Amino acid sequence: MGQRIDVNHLNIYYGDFLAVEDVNINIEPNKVTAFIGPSGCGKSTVLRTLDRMHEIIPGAHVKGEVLLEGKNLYDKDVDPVSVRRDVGMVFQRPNPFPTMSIRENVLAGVRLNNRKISKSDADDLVEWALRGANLWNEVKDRLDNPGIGLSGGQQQRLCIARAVAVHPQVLLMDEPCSALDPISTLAVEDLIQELKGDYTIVIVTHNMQQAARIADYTAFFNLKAVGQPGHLEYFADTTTMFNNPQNEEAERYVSGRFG
Amino acid sequence: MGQRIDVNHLNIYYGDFLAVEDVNINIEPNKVTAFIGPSGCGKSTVLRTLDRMHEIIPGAHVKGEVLLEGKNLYDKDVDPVSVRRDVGMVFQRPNPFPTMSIRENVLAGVRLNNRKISKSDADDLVEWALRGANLWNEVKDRLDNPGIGLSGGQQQRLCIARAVAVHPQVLLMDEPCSALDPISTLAVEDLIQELKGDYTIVIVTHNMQQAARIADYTAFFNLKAVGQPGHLEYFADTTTMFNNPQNEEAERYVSGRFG
Amino acid sequence: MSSQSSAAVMPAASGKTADKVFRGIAYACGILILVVLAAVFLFLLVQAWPLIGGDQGANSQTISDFTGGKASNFWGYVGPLLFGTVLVSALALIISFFISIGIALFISHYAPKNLATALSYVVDLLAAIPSVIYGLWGGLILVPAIYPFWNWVATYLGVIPLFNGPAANPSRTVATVAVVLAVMILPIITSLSRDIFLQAPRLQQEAALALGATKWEMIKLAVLPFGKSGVVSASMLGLGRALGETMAVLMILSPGLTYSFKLLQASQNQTIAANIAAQYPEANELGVSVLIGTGLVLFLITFVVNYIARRITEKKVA
Amino acid sequence: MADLTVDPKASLDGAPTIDFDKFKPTRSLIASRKRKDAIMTVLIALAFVVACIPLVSVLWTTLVNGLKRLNLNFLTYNMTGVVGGNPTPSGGYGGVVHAIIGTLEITAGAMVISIPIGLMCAVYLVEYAHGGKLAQTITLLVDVMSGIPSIVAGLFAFSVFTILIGPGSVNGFAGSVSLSLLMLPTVVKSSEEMLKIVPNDLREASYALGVTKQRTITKIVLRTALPGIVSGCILAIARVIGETAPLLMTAGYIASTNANLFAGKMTTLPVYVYQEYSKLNANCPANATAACVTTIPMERSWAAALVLILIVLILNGIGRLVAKVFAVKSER
Amino acid sequence: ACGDNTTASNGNNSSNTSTESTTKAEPISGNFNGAGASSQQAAVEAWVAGFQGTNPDAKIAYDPSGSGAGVKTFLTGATAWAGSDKALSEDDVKKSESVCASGAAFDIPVYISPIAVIFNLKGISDAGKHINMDAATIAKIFDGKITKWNDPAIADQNKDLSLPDTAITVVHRSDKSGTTQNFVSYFKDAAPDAWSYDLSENWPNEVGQGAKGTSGVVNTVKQADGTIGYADFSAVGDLGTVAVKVGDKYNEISADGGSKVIDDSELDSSATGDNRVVVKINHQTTTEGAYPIVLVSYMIACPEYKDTKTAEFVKAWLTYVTSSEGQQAAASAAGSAPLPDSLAQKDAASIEAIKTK
Ligand SMILES: Nc1ncnc2c1ncn2[C@@H]1O[C@H](COP(=O)(O)OP(=O)(O)OP(=O)(O)O)[C@@H](O)[C@H]1O
Ligand SMILES: Nc1ncnc2c1ncn2[C@@H]1O[C@H](COP(=O)(O)OP(=O)(O)OP(=O)(O)O)[C@@H](O)[C@H]1O
Ligand SMILES: [Mg+2]
Ligand SMILES: [Mg+2]
Ligand SMILES: O=P([O-])([O-])[O-]
Repeated sequence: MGQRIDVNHLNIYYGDFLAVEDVNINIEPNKVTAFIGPSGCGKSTVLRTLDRMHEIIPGAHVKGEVLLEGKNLYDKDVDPVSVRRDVGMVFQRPNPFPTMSIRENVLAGVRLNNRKISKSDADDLVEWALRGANLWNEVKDRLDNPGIGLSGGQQQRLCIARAVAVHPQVLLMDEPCSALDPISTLAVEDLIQELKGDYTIVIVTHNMQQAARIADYTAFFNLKAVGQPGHLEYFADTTTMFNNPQNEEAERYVSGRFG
Repeated sequence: MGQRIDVNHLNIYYGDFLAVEDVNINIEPNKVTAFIGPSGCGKSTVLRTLDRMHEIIPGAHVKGEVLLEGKNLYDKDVDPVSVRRDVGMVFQRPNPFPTMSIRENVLAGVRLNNRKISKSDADDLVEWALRGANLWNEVKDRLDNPGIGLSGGQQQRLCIARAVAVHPQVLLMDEPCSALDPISTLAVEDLIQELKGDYTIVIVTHNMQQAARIADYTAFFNLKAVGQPGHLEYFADTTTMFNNPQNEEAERYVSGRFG
Repeated sequence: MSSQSSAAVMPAASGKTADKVFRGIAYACGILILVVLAAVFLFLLVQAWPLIGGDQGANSQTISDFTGGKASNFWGYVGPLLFGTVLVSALALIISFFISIGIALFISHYAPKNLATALSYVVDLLAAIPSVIYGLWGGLILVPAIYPFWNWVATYLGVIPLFNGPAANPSRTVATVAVVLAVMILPIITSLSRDIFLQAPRLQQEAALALGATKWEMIKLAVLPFGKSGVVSASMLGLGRALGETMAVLMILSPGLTYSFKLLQASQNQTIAANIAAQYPEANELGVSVLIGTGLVLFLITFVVNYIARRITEKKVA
Repeated sequence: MADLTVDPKASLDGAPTIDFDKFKPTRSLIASRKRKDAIMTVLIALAFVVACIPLVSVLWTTLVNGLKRLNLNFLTYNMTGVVGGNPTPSGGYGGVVHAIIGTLEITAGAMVISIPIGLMCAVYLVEYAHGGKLAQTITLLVDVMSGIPSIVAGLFAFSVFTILIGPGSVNGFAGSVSLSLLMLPTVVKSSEEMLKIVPNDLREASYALGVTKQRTITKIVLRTALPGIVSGCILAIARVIGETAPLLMTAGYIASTNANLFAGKMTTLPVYVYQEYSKLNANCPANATAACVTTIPMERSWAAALVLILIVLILNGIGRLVAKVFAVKSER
Repeated sequence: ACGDNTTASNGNNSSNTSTESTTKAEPISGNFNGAGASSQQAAVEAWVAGFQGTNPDAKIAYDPSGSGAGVKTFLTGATAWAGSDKALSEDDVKKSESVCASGAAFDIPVYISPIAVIFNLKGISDAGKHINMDAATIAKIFDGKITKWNDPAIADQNKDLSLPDTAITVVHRSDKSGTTQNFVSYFKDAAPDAWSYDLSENWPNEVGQGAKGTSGVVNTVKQADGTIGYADFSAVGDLGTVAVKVGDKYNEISADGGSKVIDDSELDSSATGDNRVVVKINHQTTTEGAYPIVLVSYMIACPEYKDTKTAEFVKAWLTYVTSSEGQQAAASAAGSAPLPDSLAQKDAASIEAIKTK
């Protein structure tokens, strides 16, 4: 089931530039944690450190600890590839593999892990993942069509299916709904609600209503000025965050009348 | 000042594919009209027919009339280039010219059209347009820096400044805030409110709160099924649309609890 | 807000004529390519005409003079030449293809940024070395230097018919020429592939990594499929260069007119372009017609190869 | 209209139950994947090393052999009055000034012909033709053109000039024409690729400002693609500047300097390199002084090769500089 | 023009400026073109330099594009003269009638160069030793019939050498070449039983390796042990050369030896046409000291030109080239063999036929 993540004194750099400063946060297992905050404050950056995706950017590195069930991801002996197997990620813009069919897209991660999968096992897994991503009914008749033939919202859900198919313990989602219309957004939110029974979920969103609707905890990131490092300003359970925040900046931010 | 647009029996095609069917709409001068509707229903498509941007896509064409102050844009003798000079457009993704400085970006419409402009007139125009786009204070000290060095929200406002610098009568905006954080969104919304004194504004948005906040009239587009042409389902002033729509589909759509 | 600067807005020159003229020029340039190619084809055809429509007795006399009596009709002459041309270029392409892809990936995905920039420069440098210098270098430096290697290959891999020994010494063989041509076309394929790999969408690469793919798996999932068609056209450019290379082949290869695959032995094959260059200066008029006839065959082969390659890639894209 | 009341629970009903342990990677598989990754890394790095060997060897050979005779005298004299291995009155052994002039003029001529045509052809393909039948044909033929052997291009230009101007019209311009035939495909292809990657957003932004198509193309599209186009053209120049076979035929060989591109033979550096290589060595009569050098042709050949490489390097440098100056400022 | 080595006329520092010069009239001026055989290139360089000594305003360009190409160009009228390694064909003579103002073109020998049989053999060539061979042996080697250096056929003729058991690698020209034709015509005449191929400018068999141009052959021979090839005498460098059997002696290659063969040769009676001087090389000569493998290269000119200036030039030019002064200049610059007097006189008679008025 879901695993807990504890981030201790994490500083995140792009080359020499300190992008995010001294983050400390405890992410509870089997809960949804939302990251909110103004543009450029480092939400995506922090999210990407949780499965060591940050370091694939040339020059990018971190200082500090990220503990997954107590084990520091950034220990020397930890292989980033195996971390990413445990921690799945869904990106802001849908990115199915364009040369693969819908079915192959869902199986892409599994095929890496295990080359000899029986056809029936694979069929079951595809159905399970696509049902999980609320896409099964729409695509079950054309599983062999290319994945990029789907609409934007469908592609996004396909990517979610692809991520859950490898059964990670943690699911990271970076603004998964920003490219979607309201109907697809609803579908994805419902899915998140359902998935949290199995996974620990972290979601970045610009949309505070969304955070309020689906998150159990909310982390508010902020930055003092452009060019300054971002930091975690305030972390609370979602009800507190939106109704009675104990932090002035956070209050000003969540009370903005934004959509 | 702003001009009125009347769309009569407009059918819009991509090659043989009828994308939008029989649109009839009257867009009032000096008002903000919002287009809403699910993904793929043809909002962007309709918007682009209003300044003949639609036809630059190979094979794309229209049937029907678009009257700008009574003159059909699609008459044989109308030069699309001059139409686009009267009708400005701002795109979903900010697209400043990467080879130009901030200043040159603002002046692009003038310069690219080979119009002679004195240095002092140019300075005035740049300041006027940037003030109009609510960006002057942020960039006045670095007008010669490249335009793409700005943040997303600033870039979007720069594009608005570029569009208003050619003094169009109508300003079309396709989801201008979808890539922006709440703070930039606010700035752009304020700007729209202000601009409507001078222009007729049409805006496409996925965000119903936004439509409710800034639009005077709202048009709801819909489509019966994927692959079917989109159509204008319901057009009303914004208060009616969101509070008391006389159309069942529209009611279901706007009452969705979306951000 | 007032439009105080409306004075600045003067009616613009419509630019409609400029538009039309520009479009016309662009169109004309497109057509020009067709015309030029048609002209080249017609030229080849006209010049080769005596071969087709002329006195066949004189033709076979000329051809047997070219070949020392080994062939007396055109097809007997052009066949081995064509075989040699295709063999040498195909080998060059095979050698350089994998290395090029490797270097392109190294630059785009493995090397640190500074090193990658330096390497890009090195590749461009390689592209800039004129073929006559490759000819000099290949003929004078590489031929003696590579003999021990070919000898080793012939000794230990000689059972494979391709590498049947004894290796010729000096190694003025198809194998050596293929190596030189590979070096010559390598930068073309590399630099185009590199540009394409660099543009492989980040999103999909990240998607692959996020699924727990290793770097190589990521490349297989997200980079190579994306680059496929571009790499094919880069290879076609490289192949074109190899098919048409004259000087380097002329200066290195010991030619022969057989259908043999013995890469390590001398005097087995010859390419069309090098053959033209070797025979042209001393050829009489009929001889020139024969040579141009071989050029025409090469032209048609290039056409067919490209047509097929295009068909294949089109199908993949669709 | 799509159904708003999606019941997510319902969607999972009937979903198969999955035993995820089945899909877990085995220890050995993980190890083998790691090994494969490491092997590929090594192979890819090795590819680069392998490619470096010939490069270093070529450059080193040219440098070592070329430096011997590369001096001011060599760069400022031509080959008139050079007899055997004897030194000339100026103390040198002849030089390449005529070949440098020839190479620069003929290459410039080829550029003037092929770059505008190639660029406009690419503009047609990308901006106007939109992948129609004609465009497909042109693209195919451009590929075919890249396979024209250089010697056939030379024959073609030679014959065209013979037909148009008259027999024996061997001049620099005929050389330019044959080279432009070889340059054209590279120019078209690289420009086409570069124009293709100019984002459509920019074109639309420009049209939306009421800018005509021609101005959009010249001032936005070409301007944005300029660095790429420049480096493509440099690649094309590098492709032809070392051509020998077609120039032997069209521009010929002459020992003296001819600065007129349109009349008279013209020597170029590659032809010079080849001619000197063909001479192999020079004769020194029995009574010659010690200043008579029998190996002088090969030495001149290498030195001229070095000059050629230097010219290409300088061109490359200029190209990079242009590309840098006009580079699209990267984000932030 | 720019970069000219101006006072170069005395760059040829051998037999310096002579007096009894041929040009009595005013010096020739103008631009004149020739093209043709690459074998003459080095000699032409020396001739141009020498000619310009007395005619400083004559600008002469020679394009060593090859004999065939040279004749082709000449027949279009684009050049004043052509250089060629072989005599004109009858066809060419006929065609030339439309190019010359009157009459048909004629060819005269101007350049005689011995062809060396070069080899590279450890212990022999690097020790500066020669190998003796008769025509049949050389022919068999080049026909692939003799494949080892210690083959009895060779060893018998070289009792004083200890020949190694090295394989012979034959190196021949891969391009169409007058050198090849002259070389194999030696076999055909001197060892007809050992050489069955037709006479051609292309190498007829697939023995050994082919290389482009004289330089290609020499470089290839240099690159490996056990190689043997043939090349113009001037290109030999420090490679070993074969001493060829003439009569019952083995003669080493020398310029004089080449002259002697030509001196002992007749004109080719099959070459019909006015003023033509075509040599039929007597490969079976037994003249003392002769070296029978030689290349005779010609210059081709018209008896009358449409332009008298060109005619004047060609007349003066050929006169100089065939003069003993010109022949000497070529000998020192290109290592060629001077024209024997008998031949020079025949040349002079033909040159005299060029109409200049
Ligand atoms: N690849 C990069 N190289 C250098 N700096 C970067 C890079 N990516 C992001 N940054 C910087 O790091 C900081 C945090 O960026 P990040 O993308 O995490 O912000 P964010 O909170 O996700 O913003 P948004 O809401 O716009 O997505 C910003 O200052 C940004 O400029
Ligand atoms: N270039 C094109 N060629 C062919 N069909 C197109 C093209 N662009 C859009 N369409 C089709 O036209 C229809 C309307 O698309 P449009 O982009 O106008 O939708 P939209 O309402 O703007 O959607 P969104 O909210 O996702 O932007 C869709 O069916 C779409 O697939
Ligand atoms: Mg982000
Ligand atoms: Mg849209
Ligand atoms: O002078 P060649 O004909 O032997 O090149």
